[in-house]
Amino acid sequence: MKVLTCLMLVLALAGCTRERRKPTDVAPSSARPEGSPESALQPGPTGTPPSAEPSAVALPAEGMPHAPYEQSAWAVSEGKRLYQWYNCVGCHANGGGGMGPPLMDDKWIYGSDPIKVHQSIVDGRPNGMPAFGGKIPDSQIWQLVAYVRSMSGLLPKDVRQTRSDHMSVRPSEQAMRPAKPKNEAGTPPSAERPG
Amino acid sequence: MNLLERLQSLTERFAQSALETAGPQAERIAALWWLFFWVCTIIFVLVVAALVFALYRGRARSVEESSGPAVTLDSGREAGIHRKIFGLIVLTAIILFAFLLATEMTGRSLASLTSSGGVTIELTGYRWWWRARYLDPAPERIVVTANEIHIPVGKPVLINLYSRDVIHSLWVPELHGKRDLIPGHPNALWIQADRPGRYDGQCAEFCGQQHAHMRLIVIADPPDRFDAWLDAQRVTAQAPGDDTAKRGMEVFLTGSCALCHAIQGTDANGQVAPDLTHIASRATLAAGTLPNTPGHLAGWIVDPQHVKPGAAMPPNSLSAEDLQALLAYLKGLR
Amino acid sequence: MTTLAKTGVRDTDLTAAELHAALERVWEPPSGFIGWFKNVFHKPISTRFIFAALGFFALGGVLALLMRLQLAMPENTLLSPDLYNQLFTVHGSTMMFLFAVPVMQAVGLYFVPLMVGTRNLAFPRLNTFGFFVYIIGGVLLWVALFLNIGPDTGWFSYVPLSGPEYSPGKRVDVWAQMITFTELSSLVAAVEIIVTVFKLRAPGMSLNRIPIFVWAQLVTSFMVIFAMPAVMLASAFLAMDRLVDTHFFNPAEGGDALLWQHLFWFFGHPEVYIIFIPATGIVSMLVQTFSRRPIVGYTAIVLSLIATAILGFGLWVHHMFATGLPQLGESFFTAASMLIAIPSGIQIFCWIATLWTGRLLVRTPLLFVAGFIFIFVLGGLTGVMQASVPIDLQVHDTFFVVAHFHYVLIGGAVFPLIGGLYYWFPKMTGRMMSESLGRVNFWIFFIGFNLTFFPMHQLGLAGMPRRVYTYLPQTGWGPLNFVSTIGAFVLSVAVIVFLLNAFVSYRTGALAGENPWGADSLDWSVPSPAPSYNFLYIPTVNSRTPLWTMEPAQPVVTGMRADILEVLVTELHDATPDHRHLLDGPSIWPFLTAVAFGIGVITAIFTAWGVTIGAVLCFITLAGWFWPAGQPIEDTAREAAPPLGERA
Amino acid sequence: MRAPTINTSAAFDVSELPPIKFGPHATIWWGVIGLLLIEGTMFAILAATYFYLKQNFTVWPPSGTPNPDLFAGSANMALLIASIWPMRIAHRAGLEERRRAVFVALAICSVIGFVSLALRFFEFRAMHIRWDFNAYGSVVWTMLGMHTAHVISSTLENLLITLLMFAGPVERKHFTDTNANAVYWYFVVLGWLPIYAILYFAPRLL
Repeated sequence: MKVLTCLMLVLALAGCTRERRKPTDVAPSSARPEGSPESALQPGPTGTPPSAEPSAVALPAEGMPHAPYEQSAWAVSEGKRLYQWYNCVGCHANGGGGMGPPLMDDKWIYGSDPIKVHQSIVDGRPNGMPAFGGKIPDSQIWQLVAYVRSMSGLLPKDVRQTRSDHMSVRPSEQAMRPAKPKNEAGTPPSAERPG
Repeated sequence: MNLLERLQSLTERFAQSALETAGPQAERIAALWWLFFWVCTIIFVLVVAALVFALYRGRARSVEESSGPAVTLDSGREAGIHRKIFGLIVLTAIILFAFLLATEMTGRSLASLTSSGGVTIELTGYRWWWRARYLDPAPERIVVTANEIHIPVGKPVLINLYSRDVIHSLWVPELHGKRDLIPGHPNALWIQADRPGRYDGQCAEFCGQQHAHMRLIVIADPPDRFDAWLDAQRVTAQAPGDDTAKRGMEVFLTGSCALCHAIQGTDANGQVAPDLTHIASRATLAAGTLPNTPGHLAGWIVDPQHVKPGAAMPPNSLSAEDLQALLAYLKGLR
Repeated sequence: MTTLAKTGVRDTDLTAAELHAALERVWEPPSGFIGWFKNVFHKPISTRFIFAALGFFALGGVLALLMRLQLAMPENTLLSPDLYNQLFTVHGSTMMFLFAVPVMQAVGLYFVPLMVGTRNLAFPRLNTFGFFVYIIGGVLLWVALFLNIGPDTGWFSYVPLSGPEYSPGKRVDVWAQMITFTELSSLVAAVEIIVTVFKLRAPGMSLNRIPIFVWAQLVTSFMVIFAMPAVMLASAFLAMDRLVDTHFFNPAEGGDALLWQHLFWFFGHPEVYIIFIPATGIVSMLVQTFSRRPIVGYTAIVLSLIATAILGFGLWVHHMFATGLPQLGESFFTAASMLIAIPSGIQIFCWIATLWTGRLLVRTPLLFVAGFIFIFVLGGLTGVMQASVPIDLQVHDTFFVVAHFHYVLIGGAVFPLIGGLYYWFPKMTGRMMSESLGRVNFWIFFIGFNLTFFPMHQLGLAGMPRRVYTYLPQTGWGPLNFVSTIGAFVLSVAVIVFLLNAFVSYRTGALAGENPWGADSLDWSVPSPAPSYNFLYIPTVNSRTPLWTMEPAQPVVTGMRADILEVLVTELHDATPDHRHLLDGPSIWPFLTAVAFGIGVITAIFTAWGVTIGAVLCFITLAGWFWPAGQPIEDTAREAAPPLGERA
Repeated sequence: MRAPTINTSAAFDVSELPPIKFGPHATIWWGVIGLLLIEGTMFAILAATYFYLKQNFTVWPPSGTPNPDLFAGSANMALLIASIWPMRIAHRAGLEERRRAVFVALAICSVIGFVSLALRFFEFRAMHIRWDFNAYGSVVWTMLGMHTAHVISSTLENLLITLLMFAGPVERKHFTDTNANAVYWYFVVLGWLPIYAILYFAPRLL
């Protein structure tokens, strides 16, 4: 009986976080996370992000700010919505790439680590990736990070999205087979990329 | 009596009502409703009276020991009962047929309330707000607004209904019944207001977390005022007047606002949230949730999730000056 | 005396007391913890069904109270919208799928064998399987709610809201699979009841002598068979859309949001009658007993039930008037929806005529019948209003509709059910329920109910849509909502009084005896509580009201075996004895099969492999279920066949 | 006890009645009919869904998707219809309680079932579309899949009874099971007729 109660409790906790639909549990506004490893290539085209409160979002002690987002199907779906809303599709298309690099493949120019992806969105990257830091809340950036990583199957299957109510132009995120990320070291091979 | 008066006073304070109508469509439906209401009330009273009498009569004849049947059946009497029931059924059928006829007639007269060349509004449902476009053959004369539509008094208005996400349903009880907005199934509804005034409506099909706060304000204006309003809406946004407002415009354009919202005449061209070109002319904020006052607007900008948990608008932490500047700018968007 | 039996112990070999002892031995449910899972006898299984369904009713009621508290005042912040949405979805789903349909079927599974004069259902093991499948489905839904995975898209889960894009996570999948469980359970029970009524009736009970309650159960079971597949299929489509990217409901790829509504309401409207028809069956039994005369218009009532069932499949579109269908279609469905008032009218007139010409025994069950007629007529009339398209366009999806369906479901089903429980409590427990508490119970229930739901009519007309978690103060909806909330608490007091009455009476109620109400149907011919084997001798029947017209020398069936689980199979139409049939005894396999099925379906929430896993597990357990165990029995269907090489 | 009202002298004696009967006499037969009504409704609704979704397309199958290839489906149709013959033998033999004949005929039916499943694999490929491509793909895969599930379950049931006839302690009631099994198989075969017609010919003829 005790085992059962414990099991229920664990399940309850797991269920609670996994299905929580709380839009903002992180303070609004975003900045580059302090102490995150910095790439040699800094900053994005728009220059240093206009971060009003640089350390408003100190990383949680365990250093896993992405964890709650990457375990929540709801957060990933929000990321998917924002991916459309903030016009990520404009350059990256639905993951297949265009002006920007494809996101659904196994190549990661700046590394597939959530912190790195977060950094790419916050600070921007050369060759056209704008910086979103300071424009949108950090929670939304983490949602985008989670979604972007889910596109190539890096998140558990049960949080990745299935088809949306649009034309199906690519296999759904859930149908992607997780591919081992390449270029994990993060040497920016900007030369390899055509424009 | 006192209680009745109190109840009476209760019903008079409703902001919306399907029975206090303001247009021909709702009026005809209300007329049909009252026909049904009175006939059904009479039937109900008669049935309950029969039930009460039957119970009273049966109890008076009751014999207290509780074993076995206590009535000897007389076949002639039973046949009489059967005949009476048959008669009642015929009567029921006649009443139902009358109901059917009345329904059919009302349906036809509702379908006839149309016109050509009037105002056509394209209304699109989003979670959880409404985008309205006043159609015009000339693209530059198309008016885009949100959550508040104006219609001319006395003229049928065609509303084309679309949804970009889930199913919503348009319902302004004073003007007409519901019509669903269904993705993949364009719909249309003709409405008409015969009295000037403000008529509140709302989404009537459950559409997610903030279904409760997806209201639509319909303002019926006399034709000349309506035309004036429409002309005013066609003008692009007013340029900011003073420095504070200029600063506010900069905040709007460089911050996160412009990612989602559009203000005609500026670089802000976001298409996923309400158009704010004439925000200051609207009566409410957040799809009828808040009155449009500077205080509420400030609260809404800073912490929309407190007002409308789950809405798509994220919180914005602006410095006090930036916020004041932004408010000053938005206040000027009449 | 008859010819001596060839084999086994026949009832003719024994005295009544010996026969009782012998049958008790054979029909006794298995004991112990494991035995609980092996039980295949209809009364214990139905009792569990009824308990579980009432438990879910209470839980659903608690959710209703929470919602009423939230709505008591404008802009209340007791519940978050996210939680509120889960609560109303689970409330509706619980009441429809875990309470109303199962409880009606459970009462049927309990009393149909008793009323038709047999000893168990036709497929005892299947019944046990159905029960466990139901329990797994119910527990799934409620555990999910406590884990914050409660479905949140309403009990009819309209796509695209419930589709993959707008309902991420597993909440809706839980709902879809709960549907799979409960509908399977319901289908199983329907087949049970149909075959039991068709083949296991006592000699003499020709089709035109079946008690009306049994007719109602039979008609309902056929409705279940034709209605439930639609929702099982629809929920399967939904689950596939969400799990494996199918496009059934994706308009951009040729799918259709309205397809869901058609499929759902093709089930959903008959569902209402699936709940309501058994309730009218209860009412007919109660009216007959407490008027102490045969019911007026037996044939008319039976034909009404059948007509209701058929018409019930022709009016699903009246749930979709606001979707803007072509006018011609609308007229057809308006006519059909109004037409269904006629069979209901026939029944109501027949009941009132019976009461009118009867000599009433005024007891609690009769009060509930009177309350039922009052409330149901009101709910039915608002239903006629909504059959009219223009009126429906105004009141559709508002609190008016909420009021309407609570009038027809609580008034039309829960009142008769509670009345029926007062009526049959003595047969189930051997003791009478307290009459005085019963009357208190009725009046609190009746007043509380009307206080809760009557104001909702006005709220709907005043523009309050259903499924809103809060409302603005300027709408003016506050006071009536407050009244409604008070009513809801009064209503809950009535439920507590009922439970209290049942609990106290179970321990200290007056002993009932065989037939405390002087009723006419076979269930009242056996001792209270009914023995495990139901009938010492299978009875015979000579009229529609067998106990009232029983001859002094009414024959019974003899020659049945007393040492095995034997029942008498009769002909479909006139119930002449056909053959003796050995029923399956207790077994653990139905439970294991239900578990295997449960594992498969729940795994399928997360991966499509769940279907394969479930199929393999089910095959193994079903093989175990059907593989012969134990010694063959002479002179039964379980006689050993000759070895492979030889001919019989 | 109810001694006073029980009159065993005027009894209705059933001791001579047989302990087993087949066909519509047996409860199991009615149980299977109930099951078939459920399954039949399911297939009917599925077919209705097919035509409902068809309305949303201007061409059917949707442009870019060729008509389904006929070979595998037609072969399957022929095979399933042919299987009625051995199943009929098993059915009759069951009624006469001839164990060996049931065994042989059902063994043949089981083999046919597995061949049919193999053909079914090619039928999925013959549709030239995946289930996640569009609504047409979804509905044809679901229809095929649903029928395949029936072929699988029915074949496994055949196999189970074959094994039982061969090895198990066979009792007389198992011949009512073969009876019910045969009825179910007929349903699976006849159910394929409309589905075959819809899947392969609705795109060509309508």
